[in-house]
Amino acid sequence: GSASTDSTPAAGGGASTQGSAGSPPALSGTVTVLAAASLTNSFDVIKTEFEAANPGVTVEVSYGSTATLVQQVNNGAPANVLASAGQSAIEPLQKNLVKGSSVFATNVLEIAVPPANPADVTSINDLGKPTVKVVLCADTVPCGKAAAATFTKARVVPNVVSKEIDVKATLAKVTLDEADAAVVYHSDVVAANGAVKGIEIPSQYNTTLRYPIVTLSDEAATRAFVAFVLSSKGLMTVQSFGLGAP
Amino acid sequence: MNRLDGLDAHIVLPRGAFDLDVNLAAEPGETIGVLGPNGGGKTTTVLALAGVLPLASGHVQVGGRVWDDGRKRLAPEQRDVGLMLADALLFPHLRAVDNVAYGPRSRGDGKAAARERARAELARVGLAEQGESRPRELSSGQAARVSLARALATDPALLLLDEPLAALDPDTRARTRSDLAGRLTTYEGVTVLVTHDPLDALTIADRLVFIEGGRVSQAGTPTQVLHEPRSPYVATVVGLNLYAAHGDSRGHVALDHGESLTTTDGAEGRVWATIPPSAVALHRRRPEGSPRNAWLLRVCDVTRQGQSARVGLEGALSLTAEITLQSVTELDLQVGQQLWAAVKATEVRTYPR
Amino acid sequence: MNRLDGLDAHIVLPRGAFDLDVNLAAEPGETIGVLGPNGGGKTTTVLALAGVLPLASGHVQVGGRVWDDGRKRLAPEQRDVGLMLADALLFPHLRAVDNVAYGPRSRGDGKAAARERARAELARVGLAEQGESRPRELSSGQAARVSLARALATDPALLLLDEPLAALDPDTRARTRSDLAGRLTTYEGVTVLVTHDPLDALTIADRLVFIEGGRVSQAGTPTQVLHEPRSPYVATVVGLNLYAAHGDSRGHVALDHGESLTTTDGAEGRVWATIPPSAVALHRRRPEGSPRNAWLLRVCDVTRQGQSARVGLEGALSLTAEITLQSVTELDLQVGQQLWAAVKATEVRTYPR
Amino acid sequence: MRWRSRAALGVPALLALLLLVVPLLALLAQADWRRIPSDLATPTVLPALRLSLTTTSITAALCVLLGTPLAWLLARSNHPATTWLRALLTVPLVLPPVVGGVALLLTWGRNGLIGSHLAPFGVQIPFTTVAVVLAETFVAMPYYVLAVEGSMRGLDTRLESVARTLGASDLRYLRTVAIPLVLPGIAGGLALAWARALGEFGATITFAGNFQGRTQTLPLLVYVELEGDPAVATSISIMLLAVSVLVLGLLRGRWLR
Amino acid sequence: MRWRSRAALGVPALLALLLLVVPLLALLAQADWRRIPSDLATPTVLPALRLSLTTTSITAALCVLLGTPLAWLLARSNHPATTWLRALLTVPLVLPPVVGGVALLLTWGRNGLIGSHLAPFGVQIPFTTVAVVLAETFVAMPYYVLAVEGSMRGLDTRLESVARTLGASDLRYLRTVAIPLVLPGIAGGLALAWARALGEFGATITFAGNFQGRTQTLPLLVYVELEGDPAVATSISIMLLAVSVLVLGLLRGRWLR
Ligand SMILES: Nc1ncnc2c1ncn2[C@@H]1O[C@H](COP(=O)(O)OP(=O)(O)OP(=O)(O)O)[C@@H](O)[C@H]1O
Ligand SMILES: Nc1ncnc2c1ncn2[C@@H]1O[C@H](COP(=O)(O)OP(=O)(O)OP(=O)(O)O)[C@@H](O)[C@H]1O
Ligand SMILES: [Mg+2]
Ligand SMILES: [Mg+2]
Repeated sequence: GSASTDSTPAAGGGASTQGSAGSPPALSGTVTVLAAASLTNSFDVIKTEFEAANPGVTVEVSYGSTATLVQQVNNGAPANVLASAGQSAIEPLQKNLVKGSSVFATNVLEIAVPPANPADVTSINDLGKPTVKVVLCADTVPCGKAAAATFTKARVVPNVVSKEIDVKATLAKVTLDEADAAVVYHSDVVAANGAVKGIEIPSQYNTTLRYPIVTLSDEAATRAFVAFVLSSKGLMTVQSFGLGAP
Repeated sequence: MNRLDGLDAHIVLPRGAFDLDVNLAAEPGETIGVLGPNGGGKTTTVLALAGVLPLASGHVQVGGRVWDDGRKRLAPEQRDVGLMLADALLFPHLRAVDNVAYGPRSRGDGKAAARERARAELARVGLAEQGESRPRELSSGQAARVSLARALATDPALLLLDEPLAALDPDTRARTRSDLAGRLTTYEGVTVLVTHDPLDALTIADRLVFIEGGRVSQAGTPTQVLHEPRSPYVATVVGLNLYAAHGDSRGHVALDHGESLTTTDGAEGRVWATIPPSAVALHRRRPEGSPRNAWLLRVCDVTRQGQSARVGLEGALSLTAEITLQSVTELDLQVGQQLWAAVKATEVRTYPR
Repeated sequence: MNRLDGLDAHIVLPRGAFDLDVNLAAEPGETIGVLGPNGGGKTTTVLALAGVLPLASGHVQVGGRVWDDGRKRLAPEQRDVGLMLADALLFPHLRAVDNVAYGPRSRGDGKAAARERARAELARVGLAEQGESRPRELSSGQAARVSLARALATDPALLLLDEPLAALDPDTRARTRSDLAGRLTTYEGVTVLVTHDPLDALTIADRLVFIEGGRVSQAGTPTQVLHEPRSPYVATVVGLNLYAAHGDSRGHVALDHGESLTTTDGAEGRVWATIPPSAVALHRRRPEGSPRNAWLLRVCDVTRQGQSARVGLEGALSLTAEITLQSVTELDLQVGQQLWAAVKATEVRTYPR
Repeated sequence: MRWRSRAALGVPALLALLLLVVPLLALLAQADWRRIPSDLATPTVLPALRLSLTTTSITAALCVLLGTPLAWLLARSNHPATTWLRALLTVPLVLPPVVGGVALLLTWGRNGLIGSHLAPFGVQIPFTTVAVVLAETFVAMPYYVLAVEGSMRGLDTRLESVARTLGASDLRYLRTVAIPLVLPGIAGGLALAWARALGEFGATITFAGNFQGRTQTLPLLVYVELEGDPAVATSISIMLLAVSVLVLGLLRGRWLR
Repeated sequence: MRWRSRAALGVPALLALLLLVVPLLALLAQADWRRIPSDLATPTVLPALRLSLTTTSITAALCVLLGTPLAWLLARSNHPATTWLRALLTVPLVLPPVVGGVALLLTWGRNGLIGSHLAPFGVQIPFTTVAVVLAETFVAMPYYVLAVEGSMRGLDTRLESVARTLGASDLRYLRTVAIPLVLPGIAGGLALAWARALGEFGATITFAGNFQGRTQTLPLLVYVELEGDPAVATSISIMLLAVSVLVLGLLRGRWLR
């Protein structure tokens, strides 16, 4: 078990002021991190870097959909840190479990089309054509909420054939060439690595999504890990995978 | 010996529309032969004794132990009972010898001892060689003999055999019948042998019980039953013509169905009257002389039986005659023919109903 | 009629370690009685005729149609065959009448016609009342009769009955046997009747075929078989003592097992010798006078059979005697006792092997 | 002796029951029962319920119509290849649901093995209710086929011999004897398959998408609501349980002993 | 006649086969076979494979040890409640997998029905390999129990009568006669349950999390890789198929006809 209760009160939002590594008392223990599936690549790197800097600490990361992660925390799963894609997803989190929360990245929406672009989509306005099959995230999911806001602002009514339960499923419809276009995050287009083509959405319509990292316990190692993510090194790592600065 | 040491049972149990209510009793070492028409309740009786079917009321007591008395009921495995049903019901995945060893093993014997016992039992039913065979490799008759060996291998206090010889060919049946009879003479428990074959019953059983329609229609020693059948079914089994009748003091017997007989026997009131088939003489013309009973009847059925023939006759009364094959030729017997049947008054036996 | 219109079959088929090779032939309307010890191959023969087991070689031809000749093989449903196995094998979810109507329905009859036919067949086996019963509500004997009715309801060109009467009680068996015999006289196809009961065979069959160890050990009319059994098994079935022997012109018969007999019959060379059990007289002292054959033998087995008793004797030769119950009492017969058995030379029959 | 025998059977059976039933009780215990009626009045629930019941019914019918003959042919075949075919049929159970959905897209999608031949006729399967049925059939039919095949192998082959000599063809024997006799097996297999189809999620979301009234079945709705209001998701799940227990209880009560 | 009978059976059976097998073929056809060896050499694959095989084996053992007695007791019970109990056992199949995971958290989590009594002893179940086994057992055991119960109901009850008069207790009869005779049913049920456990995803990720080497089974790895490199995900899926067909083929070849 990694969860031993520390009586020291939480450091609140001040975590970002702490310096990285190098503090004399060597840290030890395990930090259990729950991270949104879309953070897989970046957090794999952060885990390696943090463990290299703190040889006594083991970081264990579990990736899943944010809703699943929130359920786990609410139902007493022993986690120390939760990194979510979007603020709204962590709203159901029981407040008494949250020891601290900071934004560590942002993301913007982007249109993804198959590399061949069969429907000839060039701008968000093209998504209003009845011949273009569009998939979006479900309205309850952060990317779905954001997309809905964007379409409202752009005054476009898309021909939606499916509202997928998460970004991954949304993107898959385009990579498999079943849908003509999808609205996903910029980072997803980057991660797809050429399997889809990205088409930017102008910033006046776009919605910015903030990624919070939530501290769930007070051990030193946990605090150090959160601080590491929020350090410039951590932020750079995250941004190298297509996310924006907080 | 005390009856309580043997079998004392009163079995009451409904089975769908059918209900059974029979008493059975036997002393240790005795064999009860149970006979009866199809659907009479024989198998049901056997299953109730084994504890497989629960009694509705009544009791079962064997060897001084109460197996069932309404309050307490022993499970089949707590009863010291051996059961063999009409189907062999061998455990299909076990070799013959392991089928037979199953009982001794279940009752705590070691593997080697149980197998040794099993081999001995198999040898007794003439299957010493088949020990390693799987049930599906055995013919139906061999399977039945393995099943018999299995039921005998636990030396039960009550041995229940439901038509154990039904599937055997005549040769093996005769052999197994005498094996079985021999085995039972040294066996100290009670045997209940259900059978359709009167020969089995007469040669093996000490007492016979006939179950018809869920009730005991007759019970007694083979001699009693042979001489004084008390139901049409029993009469057929022992091979006598039987009539329900009313006798008076002058040897006049009025059959319930209408005809009348003359007898030298003196039972009065409600009686059973019997005529042995061999006492029926058949004639083409009305016989003259001594026979006091004679009827013109129609031949409805002739079956040859070894050196003689059984002739079924219908008319004023139903009568079976047993005549020699020679007579068959002389009479030029044919189904549908009218013949005179004559019976001497001395051959008609009557006894109270 | 031409043999080709009846049954002409040569069945060769291996079954595990066992292999079968038998010829069967019959004219239309004939009944072949098939007898044999357990595991002899009777059921296998029946299944091969039905088309359920494939022939390895040989042929089956019925009513002028080729059912199987190595090149072309008809499926069971294409053969005009009726099958009844030892187990009743009723379709458990169908009422009795629907079981019987199954064949007519499958062969294209309308529902009403099939049911009417079924009711008629049920009535013929004495189950007019049980038409609406479910198989599990029938006793084993009733079930067997429904199964018989079902096999008869399609008027097959070849009727295969595998121990059809085995599960019936003696009363019903006698009735069904004469029903069956009556039915078969008007039936125009060929019947193959497998049975263990010599009475069935003798009263119903026109020809008997004995199958032992997968081969025909004897075939012939009941009379031929009754008088000249050609294997120990057949002799047991027909109730004769049989010995393989060597005869010379002076009436001297040397048994292959050592003893010798005197006969008035004249067959010479390799012969079979028979002695009817009823021709064996038993004496406490060596008999004087006419009997030319006499041996001191040990009683090993006594079974009562109706009005007489069969006595098994062992010693220089094995011999079965049939004596009256009176004689049993006079001799004070007991198992293990030594007795003189005498047989007149006129009673010993010999015929070439 | 009897007591020991009972304990030896009863204790593990009880443990098994606990493993399976306690989580359900926990779910029920945690639900806010007063909220359930209003949760279920959400306008998305009724279309999803209707869609779930329709598609699973069609799936069940497909299982019976297509799966029964397949089970029968498998049951009577003794060819060694049958073993491997049967193993292959188990694969849809093993496939991670999302991969199953991808496989279906690769088959029925507009560039798929079969779908590319349908596209010229204007037939598009993904994102339609047909896709939901295909996905459910893909995951559920193996259960049906395997269960029914098992029961069919248990039939006494002599019954078939008798039926055939009575003039029944394969088909007639199957229809009049084999199927009636394995009815409990069929009902059991159908129950399994139906339940599996009702709970189907991964392949459906991947292949058919999530569109209200057309492809949004109850499990998809539950998932979507988990992101929104987990309490609503629990309420819907409990209704899903209730529906399935009711249907299965009635089905079994009627067709099984 | 015979031809019609064959078509009437063969055509639907072929359709059923197509529905089930073509998607698998599509998956195989689309895979880049040259990449598979290198994809499988990814360091995350071997731990996931090992974990999948370990946990599904334990699950299979639990099914046999606990599920068999439960199936037996259900099979011989004629109580009307049995019907409903059986319907209840089917619920884990219907439950959307994520909800199943939540139910398991509510049972075994720190505040759960059972978990709260374990916590004082320092026993934490979520996020451990034990949790993976519990999740797999929860979804897989119903298949086993229902399949085995079905076969057990098919036993000739007269065999039991005979065995019991020979002195066998319930337990001994079960061990020496019933189980050997329903071995094909047990193997079939085990195959179903094992396959279901091997493919289990939703309940595992929710209840046990997705930790490499500890709770990341093959389906979870496929999920993660779908995010990273979808081609790797396909390669792993194909390996999963191969493993399951191999294991099931051998199991069936050995224990079933
Ligand atoms: N499982 C059952 N449910 C309802 N009734 C039954 C059942 N089994 C038998 N019966 C009925 O009980 C009666 C007695 O059957 P039982 O098997 O005891 O007869 P039996 O004397 O053994 O007949 P047989 O000589 O044919 O074996 C029959 O009338 C039958 O209809
Ligand atoms: N399924 C089988 N596989 C292998 N051998 C078998 C099979 N069935 C029967 N046999 C063998 O075939 C032989 C003939 O069996 P069959 O059932 O034809 O004998 P039968 O004459 O009908 O015997 P019974 O009088 O006991 O019914 C037997 O020796 C048996 O061992
Ligand atoms: Mg009976
Ligand atoms: Mg036979």
